[in-house]
Amino acid sequence: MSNMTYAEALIDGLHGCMSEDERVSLIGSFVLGLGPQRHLVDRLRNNFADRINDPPTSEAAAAAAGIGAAMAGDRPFVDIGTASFIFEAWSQITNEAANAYYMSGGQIKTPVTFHMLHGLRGGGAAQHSHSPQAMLFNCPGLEIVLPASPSDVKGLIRSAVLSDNPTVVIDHAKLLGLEEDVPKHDYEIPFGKANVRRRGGDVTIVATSLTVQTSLEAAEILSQQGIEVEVIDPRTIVPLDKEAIFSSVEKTGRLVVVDEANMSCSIASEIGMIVAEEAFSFLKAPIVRVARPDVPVPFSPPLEEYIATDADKIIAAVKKVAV
Amino acid sequence: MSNMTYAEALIDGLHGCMSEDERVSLIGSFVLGLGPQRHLVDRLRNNFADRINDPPTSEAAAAAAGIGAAMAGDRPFVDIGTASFIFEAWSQITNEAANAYYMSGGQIKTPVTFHMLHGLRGGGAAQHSHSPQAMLFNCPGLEIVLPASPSDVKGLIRSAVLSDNPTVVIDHAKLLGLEEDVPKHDYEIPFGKANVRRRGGDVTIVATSLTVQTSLEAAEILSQQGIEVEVIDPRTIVPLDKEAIFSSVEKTGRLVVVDEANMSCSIASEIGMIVAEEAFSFLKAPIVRVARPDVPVPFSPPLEEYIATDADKIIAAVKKVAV
Amino acid sequence: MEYQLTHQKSRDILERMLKMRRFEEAVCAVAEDHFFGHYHLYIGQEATGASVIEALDSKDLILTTHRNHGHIIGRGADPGKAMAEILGRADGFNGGRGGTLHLTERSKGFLSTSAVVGGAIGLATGAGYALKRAPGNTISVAFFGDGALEEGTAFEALNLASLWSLPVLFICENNSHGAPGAAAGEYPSSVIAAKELVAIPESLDIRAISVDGADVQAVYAAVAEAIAAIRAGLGPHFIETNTVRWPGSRPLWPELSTGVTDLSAAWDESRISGEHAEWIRGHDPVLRLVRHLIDDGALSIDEVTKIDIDIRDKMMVAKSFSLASPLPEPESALEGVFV
Amino acid sequence: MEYQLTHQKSRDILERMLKMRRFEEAVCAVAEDHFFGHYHLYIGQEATGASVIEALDSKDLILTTHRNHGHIIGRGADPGKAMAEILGRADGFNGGRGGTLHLTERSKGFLSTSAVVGGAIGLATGAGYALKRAPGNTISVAFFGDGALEEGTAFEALNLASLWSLPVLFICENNSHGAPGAAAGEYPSSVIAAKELVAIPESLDIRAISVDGADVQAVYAAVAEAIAAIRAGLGPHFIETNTVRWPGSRPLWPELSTGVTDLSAAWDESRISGEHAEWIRGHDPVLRLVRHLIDDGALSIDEVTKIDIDIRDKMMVAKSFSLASPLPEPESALEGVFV
Ligand SMILES: Cc1ncc(C[n+]2csc(CCOP(=O)(O)OP(=O)(O)O)c2C)c(N)n1
Ligand SMILES: Cc1ncc(C[n+]2csc(CCOP(=O)(O)OP(=O)(O)O)c2C)c(N)n1
Ligand SMILES: [Mg+2]
Ligand SMILES: [Mg+2]
Repeated sequence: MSNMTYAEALIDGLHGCMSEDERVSLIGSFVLGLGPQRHLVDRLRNNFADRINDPPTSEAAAAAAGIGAAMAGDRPFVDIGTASFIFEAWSQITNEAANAYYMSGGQIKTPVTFHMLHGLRGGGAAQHSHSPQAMLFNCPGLEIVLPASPSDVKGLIRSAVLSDNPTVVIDHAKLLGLEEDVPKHDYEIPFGKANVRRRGGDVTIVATSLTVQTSLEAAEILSQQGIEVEVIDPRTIVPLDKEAIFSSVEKTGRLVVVDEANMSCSIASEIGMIVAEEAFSFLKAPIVRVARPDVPVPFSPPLEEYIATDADKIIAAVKKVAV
Repeated sequence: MSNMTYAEALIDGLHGCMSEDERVSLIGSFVLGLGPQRHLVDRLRNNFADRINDPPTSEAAAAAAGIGAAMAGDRPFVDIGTASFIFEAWSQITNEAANAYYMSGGQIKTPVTFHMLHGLRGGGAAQHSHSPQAMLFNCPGLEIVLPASPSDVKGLIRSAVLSDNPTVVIDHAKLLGLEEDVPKHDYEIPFGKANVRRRGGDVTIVATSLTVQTSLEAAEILSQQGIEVEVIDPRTIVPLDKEAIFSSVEKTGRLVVVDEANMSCSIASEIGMIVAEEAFSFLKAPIVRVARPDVPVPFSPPLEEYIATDADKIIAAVKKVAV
Repeated sequence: MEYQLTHQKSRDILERMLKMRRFEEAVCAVAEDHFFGHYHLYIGQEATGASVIEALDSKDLILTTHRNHGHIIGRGADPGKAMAEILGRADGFNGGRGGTLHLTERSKGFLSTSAVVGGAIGLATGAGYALKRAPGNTISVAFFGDGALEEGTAFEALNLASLWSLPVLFICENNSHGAPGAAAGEYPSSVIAAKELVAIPESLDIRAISVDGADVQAVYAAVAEAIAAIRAGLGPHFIETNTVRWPGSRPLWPELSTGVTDLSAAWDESRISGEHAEWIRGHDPVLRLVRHLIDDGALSIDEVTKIDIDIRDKMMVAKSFSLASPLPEPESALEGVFV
Repeated sequence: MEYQLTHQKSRDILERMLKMRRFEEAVCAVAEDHFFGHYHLYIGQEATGASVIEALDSKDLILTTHRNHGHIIGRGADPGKAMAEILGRADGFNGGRGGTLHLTERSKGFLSTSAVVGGAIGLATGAGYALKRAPGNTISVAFFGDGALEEGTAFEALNLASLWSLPVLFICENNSHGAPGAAAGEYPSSVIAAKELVAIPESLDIRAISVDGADVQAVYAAVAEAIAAIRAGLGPHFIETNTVRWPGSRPLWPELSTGVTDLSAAWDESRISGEHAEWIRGHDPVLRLVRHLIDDGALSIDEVTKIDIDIRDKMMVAKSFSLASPLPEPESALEGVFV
């Protein structure tokens, strides 16, 4: 074990993949954005200079290049940068990457990984703050990974690169500085296996990405007030560990779904709906979502904070359903 | 009143808008696709030749042109063609059109209408069969219109063109031939006002677009079997007439949500979730969705039929929750 | 000339072209009763596809578009499985999941058949990215229409291929010449402000050349030279091949408007008649090549006839195979989304 | 020369440029304590923005990018409201909702400030589409960086503007000269395979010209001529203006690395020193114009000093105004999504 930041763990995971397999390369290298951690990428740059290729500001071509390279036997890692810009490559991802395997009758594998930083970053305003995971969830054929801790990102990023499917890894800019003990060796974390981050019998929270941290904060406060919350992080949205969610709701009878993204047609909506459909009989109270209201992201800090998913909102939601 | 097809009513609605306001123009004129009704567009071509401009196969530029023109005071109607190709213009729609009004603090209006044909068309396969409405619903700032009948499309298309907001009108290729009596004069249908297509006290169905028709078929059969279904067509998804849904569920206690699109993060998920959150106490049974399983659309007819939302599946879903 | 076609190569090209033509004719025949969906025939463009394929190595990778039938068949893929795929049958290349728009035969080097206009250009660039670092000096080829250059991703990908000097051959099949355009209620033919399409790749420092796409020698020479340059590490090349649009492309749901090709029209002008006589006489690349090979002494009329009969027989077999193939099991629709 | 700047026009341009420069300096000062987010200064590019704006009519429409401060201020928008917007205050142009990336002042003709690289090009094309059919012979202008040409939508929109002969002026501010590139951990400067950027619009039959972007006369003449042609119905024009990148652009979170501009360096070389002396001496467009106007007898040192003091006073007022402006009410975040 060694203590490292999320950013370090991410790079560590990538470093392992690149050391082992020459066919892993980076198309786009601003994996950690432009913030203070960005120099950690130099570890990759220094060791694998010929496998780090910065494309022009052409997200569609970069994505297409990754997809085509994967079809031809490579294992590219395509960094999109700020998640809002994946929209420039939307056709490549939804219409090419997601369909290739199925549409070809299983002939063509597309082991490409797309990576981006999502969410409210503080002053990003409407065009730099998107969380595209829900839209991607509506597009069958993509594995969707939302890490929430240093040890998870290290293992999940490795599983993503090793996966023979097109995989989208979405990190949150605000997680990059988070520290934790992380195993030194390389390891994979299987997709579709939720992480129960906290045990509790009163209310189930399902949260992803940064909101896992926010939910844990809220759970701590609630615990002091006598409400024991179970916090479940599915880690991957596709595939989704429904069983982990159902068995928690069976115990608690109460579900709060927490999301960073816009409310409507969000991951929170989907997870809530799955429970309303498949585990209805366990429910003792309405399902409550905590997600961003349906407004573009405003620039000004008090406005941005007002719409953000924070611990207070989660606490209020839990209290609404707790006995 | 005069009997006309959906395609005729759509053109009739557009014709009215173009007659009245010179600032209404078409960017892209394959409004009815390439099927047998396509010649009906000639009525517009003949009367407003100078306001019909076919762009190159450049969906992004066509969308951007519509948005920029709207910002400058025009009222363009941008036809995207097959809905799958809106993904080429995704950034323009989600990052420019949807944000402009809010982001500018209300200075810039964007009265553009985007139009496309969605859904399973028969042999369209994975790249020509998308239903992007759910992804759009996850993007705040767009009005989303899903007409389901000739008289509705005529009035809704007019409201869309007259709206000062960016509006997406999504027609289903298979609705174009549907016939009905339609008022001769021009009229608007207000957004956010559901259409209760059939009254019934046993189970509530909420459906959109083509699946409204499918649901009505299913309701007919169910009625013969003694189950009375209420069929609600919200007509616009943004804004959404929640009240109409809640008051029906209050009566029936049972909800089936029907959708053409992929299940996960679909409109069906959202509507179901809203009920699970805000009208939970009315529910006497699990909420059930009928939507496309999460697979790319296969070409072969038996495969396409197998995943389609059809009356049998709706009937089975209703029976699952009916007493 | 450095890349002069030998008689043998010309005959190979003719065989590829005839297979394409007879295949499309068979598709039209079968489609009357059995087909669903919208399909795009390759008739009129055979000289391009066949000559490009002749110049490629078997290990080179191909990425193509909605108008793919000719490329698949010309590359030697099984016409029975191709037709089965077009009919959505279980024995089709894609198990019926792709259909006409997405015919894919991996073992013949096809990586993707995207119906997204411009799609092949970006994907082929990606394949070139992988190939550049792999042993084998292999290249990737993108086939696409003139309309594909209207998509911004085409431009982006050309730029990327040029910047990174990737081993990609871009084949732009310009079939807009003689196209009726939007007036007929059809997709407009290419609408691009460039006076010459090749000005676009040239602006990105890609060597580009425009040739008569119905002239096998012209296409072959240009392609062979470009391939040699690409394999020598000189980066991507772009070739525009111009054909006069087959009149059968005009109707939106293509019928065989020029009829089943009568090869004897190549040596007996009197057999040409009807509404489309001008296209048949002046622009049918199959007849043009047959005429040329006979004039050149490379083939006799009897030999041509024999080759043709053989190919037509094969297409009959393909037809029977495809029609005998079952439709896929409905429930199988749910399988195979992920590896 | 047909579009020779009069002294009056040169002085106007200088005022616009000085406003831009002093505004950015004020932004830097204020940002130390109050700013949140990532911003992009216009320093070093003032000659371009000011000369373009000088040549425009007040009714022409402008669409710009992340590097917009100079355009907004140069066009005469209230610097107090601009600074308030950058600080996210209620009295900002956008009520604090846009911030530095999206400054918009509709009454000065700004339709959109998109931070999506390439975004302005498509939107300006659309504005041109509307203007073409409207009375008034008005044009639209897109300001964008060299990097914007890497986006496919830029290409698509140029094609559309050319095909439809729209009244659009494309101003590409190429600030990549002297750019340190990705090595410094920054966005790479433009990476485009074209040997000359103007080859791209030219390939689409758009008249394109490349000028020294720090030379007000060169920019003004090129723009004025292009505008006259556009108003005469000759369709879109493209102008590349080249500047040597301001060293302060290098750090990702821009500081005033060249310091507060000392105008006396224009007439007294001895005042130039420090790490960035070369840029200040050779490439600062503000100093260059001051020097030229003084040499030319258009302005005296006293006059320059007076203009500058006046502008600096205005910026002090702007600063106070913006800092006095309240932050918006949190709950107001939910309002104004739709008209
Ligand atoms: C992104 C996208 N937009 C629109 C279409 C609809 N479409 C199908 S074929 C076609 C014309 C393509 O022209 P070209 O590339 O020249 O190919 P051709 O059919 O002439 O061989 C269009 C616009 C599409 N398939 N993909
Ligand atoms: C679509 C998109 N991709 C990436 C970015 C991130 N980004 C912000 S500024 C920039 C560089 C832009 O270069 P250029 O257009 O030349 O403008 P400059 O900053 O040099 O003035 C990039 C890549 C973005 N804003 N939008
Ligand atoms: Mg074509
Ligand atoms: Mg630049």
